[in-house]
Amino acid sequence: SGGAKGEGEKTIGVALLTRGHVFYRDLEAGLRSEAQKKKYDLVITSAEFDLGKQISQIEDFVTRKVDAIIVCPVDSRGIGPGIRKANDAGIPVFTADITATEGAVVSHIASDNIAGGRLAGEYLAKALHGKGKVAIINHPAVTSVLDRVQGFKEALSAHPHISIVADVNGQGVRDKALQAATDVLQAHTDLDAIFGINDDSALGALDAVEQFRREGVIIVGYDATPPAADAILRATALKADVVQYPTVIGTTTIQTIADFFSGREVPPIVPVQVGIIDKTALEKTANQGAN
Amino acid sequence: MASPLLAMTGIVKEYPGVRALDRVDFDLYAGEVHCLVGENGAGKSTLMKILGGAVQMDGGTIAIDGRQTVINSPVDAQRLGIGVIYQDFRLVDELNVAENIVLGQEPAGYGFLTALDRKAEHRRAREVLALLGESLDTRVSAGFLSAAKRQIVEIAKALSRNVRILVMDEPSASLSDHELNNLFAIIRRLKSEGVGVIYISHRLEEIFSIGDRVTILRDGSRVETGAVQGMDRRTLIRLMVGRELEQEFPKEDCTPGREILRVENLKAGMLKDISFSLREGEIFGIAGLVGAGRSELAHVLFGARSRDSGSVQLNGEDFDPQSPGEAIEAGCGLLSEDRNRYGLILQMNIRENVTLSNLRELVRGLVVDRRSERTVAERFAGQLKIKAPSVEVSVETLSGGNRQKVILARWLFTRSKLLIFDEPTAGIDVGAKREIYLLMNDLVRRGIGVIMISSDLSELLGMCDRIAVMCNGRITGILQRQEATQEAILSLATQFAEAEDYAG
Amino acid sequence: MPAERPTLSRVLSEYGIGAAFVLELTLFSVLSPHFATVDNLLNVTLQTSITAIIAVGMTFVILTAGIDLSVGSIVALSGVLTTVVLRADLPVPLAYAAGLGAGLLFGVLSGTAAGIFVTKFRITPFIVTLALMTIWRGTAFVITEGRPVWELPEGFSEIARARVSFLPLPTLIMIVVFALAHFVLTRTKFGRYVYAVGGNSEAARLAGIRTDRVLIQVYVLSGLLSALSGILLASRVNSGQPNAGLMYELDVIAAVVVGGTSLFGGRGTVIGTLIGSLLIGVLRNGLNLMNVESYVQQVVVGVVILLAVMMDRLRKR
Amino acid sequence: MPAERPTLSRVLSEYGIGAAFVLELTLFSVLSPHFATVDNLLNVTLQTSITAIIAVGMTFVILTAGIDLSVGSIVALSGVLTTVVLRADLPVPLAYAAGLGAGLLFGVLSGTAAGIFVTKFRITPFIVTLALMTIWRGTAFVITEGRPVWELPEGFSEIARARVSFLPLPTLIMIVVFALAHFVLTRTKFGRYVYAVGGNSEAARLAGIRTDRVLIQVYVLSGLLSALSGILLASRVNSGQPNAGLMYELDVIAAVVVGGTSLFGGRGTVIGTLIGSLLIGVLRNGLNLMNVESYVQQVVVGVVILLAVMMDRLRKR
Ligand SMILES: Nc1ncnc2c1ncn2[C@@H]1O[C@H](COP(=O)(O)OP(=O)(O)OP(=O)(O)O)[C@@H](O)[C@H]1O
Ligand SMILES: Nc1ncnc2c1ncn2[C@@H]1O[C@H](COP(=O)(O)OP(=O)(O)OP(=O)(O)O)[C@@H](O)[C@H]1O
Ligand SMILES: [Mg+2]
Ligand SMILES: [Mg+2]
Repeated sequence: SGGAKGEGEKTIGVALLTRGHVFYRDLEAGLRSEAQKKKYDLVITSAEFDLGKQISQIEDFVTRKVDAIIVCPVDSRGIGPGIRKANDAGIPVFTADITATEGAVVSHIASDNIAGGRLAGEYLAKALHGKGKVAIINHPAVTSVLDRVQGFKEALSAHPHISIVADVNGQGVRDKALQAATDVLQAHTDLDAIFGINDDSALGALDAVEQFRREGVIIVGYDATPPAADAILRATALKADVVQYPTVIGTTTIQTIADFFSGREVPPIVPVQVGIIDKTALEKTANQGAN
Repeated sequence: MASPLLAMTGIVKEYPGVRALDRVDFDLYAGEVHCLVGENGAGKSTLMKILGGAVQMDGGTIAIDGRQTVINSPVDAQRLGIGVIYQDFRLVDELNVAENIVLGQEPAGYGFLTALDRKAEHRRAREVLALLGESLDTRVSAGFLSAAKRQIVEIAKALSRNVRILVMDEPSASLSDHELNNLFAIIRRLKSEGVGVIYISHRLEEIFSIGDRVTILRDGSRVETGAVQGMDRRTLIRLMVGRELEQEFPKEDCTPGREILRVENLKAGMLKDISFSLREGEIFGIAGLVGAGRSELAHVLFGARSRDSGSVQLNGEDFDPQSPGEAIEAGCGLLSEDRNRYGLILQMNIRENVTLSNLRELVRGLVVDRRSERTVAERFAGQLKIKAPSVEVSVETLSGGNRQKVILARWLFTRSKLLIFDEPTAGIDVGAKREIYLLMNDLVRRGIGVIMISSDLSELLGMCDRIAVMCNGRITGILQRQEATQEAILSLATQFAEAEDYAG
Repeated sequence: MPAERPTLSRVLSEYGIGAAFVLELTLFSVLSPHFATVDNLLNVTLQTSITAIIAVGMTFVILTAGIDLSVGSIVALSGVLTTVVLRADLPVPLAYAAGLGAGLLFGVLSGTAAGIFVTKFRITPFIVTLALMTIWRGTAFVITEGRPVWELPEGFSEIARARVSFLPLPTLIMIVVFALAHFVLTRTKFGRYVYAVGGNSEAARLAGIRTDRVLIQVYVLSGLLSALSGILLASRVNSGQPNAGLMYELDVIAAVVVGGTSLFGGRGTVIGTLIGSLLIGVLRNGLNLMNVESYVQQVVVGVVILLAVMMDRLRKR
Repeated sequence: MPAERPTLSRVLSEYGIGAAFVLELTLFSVLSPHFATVDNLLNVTLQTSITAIIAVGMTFVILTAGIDLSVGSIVALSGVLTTVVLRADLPVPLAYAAGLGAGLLFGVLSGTAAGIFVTKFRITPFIVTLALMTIWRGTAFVITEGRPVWELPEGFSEIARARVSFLPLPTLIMIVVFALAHFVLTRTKFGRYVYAVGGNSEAARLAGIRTDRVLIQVYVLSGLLSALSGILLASRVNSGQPNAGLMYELDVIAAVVVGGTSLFGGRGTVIGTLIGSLLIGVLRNGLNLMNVESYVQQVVVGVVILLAVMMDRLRKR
């Protein structure tokens, strides 16, 4: 990099929320593969949940005079000043996964976290036949997670016989989630279900459930990463996962930018489907893949 | 007679397992030098720490000018015009000499944001040092100074304050005669200005040359207070140790054996052309003024500092240790002059400090044999009369002299063939000094070579077979026991001083 | 702590890390065309200002042989408090006075608490400030329920965006804070006492210094400057973020120590800290500009810090 | 470091924090019916074992007046290396030998590197291990591209799940590690040297101790134990997680310091560390059992740590 740019070659700055979670690895992979096709240069940085750092990274992009910026904001409002800086410099900004509420954004490409949480809640309610005790392995320091939990709780509120008996912080990583889930299982011998706010949380909970050999507890995860899908297929306690399609978010984002570069009009919001998958759904897609 | 400047009555201080002071009375008049003597651990420093506000007493009263006062902190003591030179140096290594000297006396006003006048500080520091006949560079950090220089800064620090009561707790322990004379001149001047001076020393001749009255402490109790004039050395010693002490320097003649150390044209740092040799069973003294390079020589021989050129042979083999560990393995030991900085591990207890350099000998299988370790420590503690409740107490709680004995014990336990003692008797009481000399006799008898660096000339003259004199990094002469006199040593010790000063 | 007029060459030789810093600047100038522009350099100072200001307080604390792990949480909670108060229905000038006041006052109170625990209860600073770190972080989350505080009065975000002539205001504040701190440390009684207490607290006490007071003061200073940074950060992101300042303690201590201040107290300078902060700030900026992958960046940052400090040590042999 | 037979009452009075720990146990037993069950208490020791094992190495390092910030990253990278090797197509016993060997060897190498930088280049341990912390973390992410390493051989997860009679294997390993460490510190030459170097390193050197060697050894020990923990953790979560062990350094140092070891070296015990680790582990467990909200938990943890240490200090007056 740094050399003279050829005709048509574009550089895009990417400010990720984190690179420590598989979801963002997939999103990044989507970005990369599509950018490679389009021959764009990607400059990928990660703020690791530090908003100040993320703004600095955007400032560095502005200094570098990149052709476009993709942000997965640490915080929807807080990223405003960074986006405005890019606006001032005339660099188009796109957000992926998490919206920005301030500053001018060309297009937002994401799945809806509240809706995803709702899906998880509805799935559990059905599986529990409207009755039972539920725990959340939470990581309430991140906006997208707060949204998931909000959607989850909304869905459950329609079922008066389901109660949320524990809400513990697993920090979104598998080892800490395992510890938190262990404590929950200790305290609630009659627990029926666990919602993990991402797959590391859900898999940590699964580790705990398996180590306790606790029959009958079901787990719903979020993100449908390969290890989680594998666990679902193996008929473990992890029964279902909310799927976002982070890779698709990634590729769609680059396609949207390509459209924008070529002068086409792009919509302000580009939705990427969310869904929930369980063993049956997974087996079906696997068969389709085989066909 | 007017009421005393200071009257301490019935002072009591307890430490776990020790009654450091037991109803001690002590007074001081303006314009007098009141000496305080006693064996190691008798309670001298503790009494002075109470006066300086460094520790709190458990009972008793203190009156100044006849008025009862309370001293709860060093700040209180300063306000009352009390200045203390503590036995264990209390310098801030990271501050320079001037900053250390004026520490705590920065100008008042505008609260803590008061701007400092650094030029004035250096000027003030140089003035005070000049009184002591010293021309130390005031910009050097205190951490770089040798023990003696630190002592001088410590004295300057106390002198720079306008005090009415000046306490000196063993100010002379690492000073040579030259500095001592300057110190005495100052004390006399202060006396004439009406300052009361409390002077603690284990070098009893100092008591007779500077003291007006003397108080003797033994085991935390006052034994006697009286005029120095009416007292002779023998009585003083008897009152201190509780019995007669025959022959202060019990030198035994011992026929030197093979040569064990040969130093040829050694150069290192400030050291130039050092050549000498040492034979089994010999006590080789090194004399010199402060900063002559004696300690540096010791460190170079011991592998704690690297050398530039020259050769050293130990037992006929080339000896160029790259670390103290190697030197110790080859049978060489060094007792360093600054016990607190370079000797003791203060957090450890007596037992652990004594055995530290020779643990190997106590290891059975994988473990350190605690029982024999304890036996060893107790044996030395007894032999050296270390005053402590047990060998399991932390050395932090020991008096200055007793700490010195611990470090001495460590080297006695290493079974070295060559022992270098740098100021071995600093802060050690007369009784214990004699024990140490007896031990040295014992060592030589076993064929060990001893190098003794000391600023106490009488000790060198009393104990050494030969005495090398150093000045500005060179050996200016080596005297046989018979030809060694105070005058001869002094003239060699100052031989190059002036010439080099001009040259530099 | 000699501090006669610091010329560039004096600074380089005395604050050893300076040479490494100059080398770094040179390298990035060669490697990236975007680096050595006025804009980018101002940009770096702006980015660095937040942690650099905290690093000043940390330098004082570390000089006394203490440590302050609570800085990052103070950043968060002071930002939250300021923004919460700003949202209250107060007339504009009063809202600002109350908001900024609340943030800074909190910093002072936290520092006072730390100082009192350290001096009066003799609890080691590491534990005291670690406890405060988790307490304030938790409080920030409890107050905000985990969501950022936003919809602030129009002008608030202007604080961090304002420029005084060409200098960003945070940069200017950073410069002023460093200049003052340098003066205080090298020229005033308080500064002298900070070194004395850190170098040998028993010696300082015996010299008549009220060491407890000095210690409390340094923690208050650290709290206050962290709160100031917290407010600047809140203005920069135009919101009160309960998770702001995460892990700042490590970044800040790293800057201070890279700058030559000893964790055992008594040795160090704020000029060193400034260079340490900038060295790390420039490194991040330069690597971003050069398009270094973020995982690889971590590796490179670690290696460079090690090399820089090593260069310093080898030169001082 | 007296270490005659430690009876319960001796432990309580000597390791001051012990009283606070007993109080904590009592309180939780009263407050939560789920707490004082054999199952839960074993659970706590299992959970604590990972950080407690690291804390043993950290105790050695801190006793020499050093610090090791790289432990959390070593946990991650050793777990990653072990699992990566396990996935390679090797016959089973060889795969295990190679996998575990790779993880542990990495810990030893990291510790050696730290020790060499600290002793030969005289770089302060804080900087050395901070640099290694970011370097190893970055490396773990580069190797895995940020994804967990999974699909491991069947038996791997059994390591952490195995029980020896009723004791979970990690708990047993923790007990063995503590017992050995206690023995080494109080009974062997090496232990004595660790205290000496931490108490006064120059005096220790002049007493003939090869201080550099001692320092390198403690960092190696810390690296090795961190790697051991990393492997146990990987087995527990049946995968190599590049983000494992985040922030462990603070948790571990907190446990060591709460347990009475001085950050300035020369003072401390592994029994104190064990109590410190358990005190914090039990606290987290108890609060989870009592369903305390996670934000509030943080506040409570901070307050309790402060109170516990304060209790210790007040009692020692
Ligand atoms: N902090 C302490 N804890 C326990 N015991 C102490 C403490 N400080 C002093 N002691 C004890 O008090 C006694 C008196 O000590 P002090 O230092 O006053 O002796 P000293 O007369 O000055 O001896 P020296 O001539 O060796 O300096 C000694 O037995 C010493 O061990
Ligand atoms: N390379 C050097 N060049 C110049 N001066 C040096 C050098 N190395 C050491 N010095 C200084 O020379 C002096 C020699 O000190 P040393 O401790 O060896 O003297 P000493 O005869 O033992 O006197 P003291 O009674 O002060 O211990 C010290 O002040 C030391 O700082
Ligand atoms: Mg004394
Ligand atoms: Mg000397």
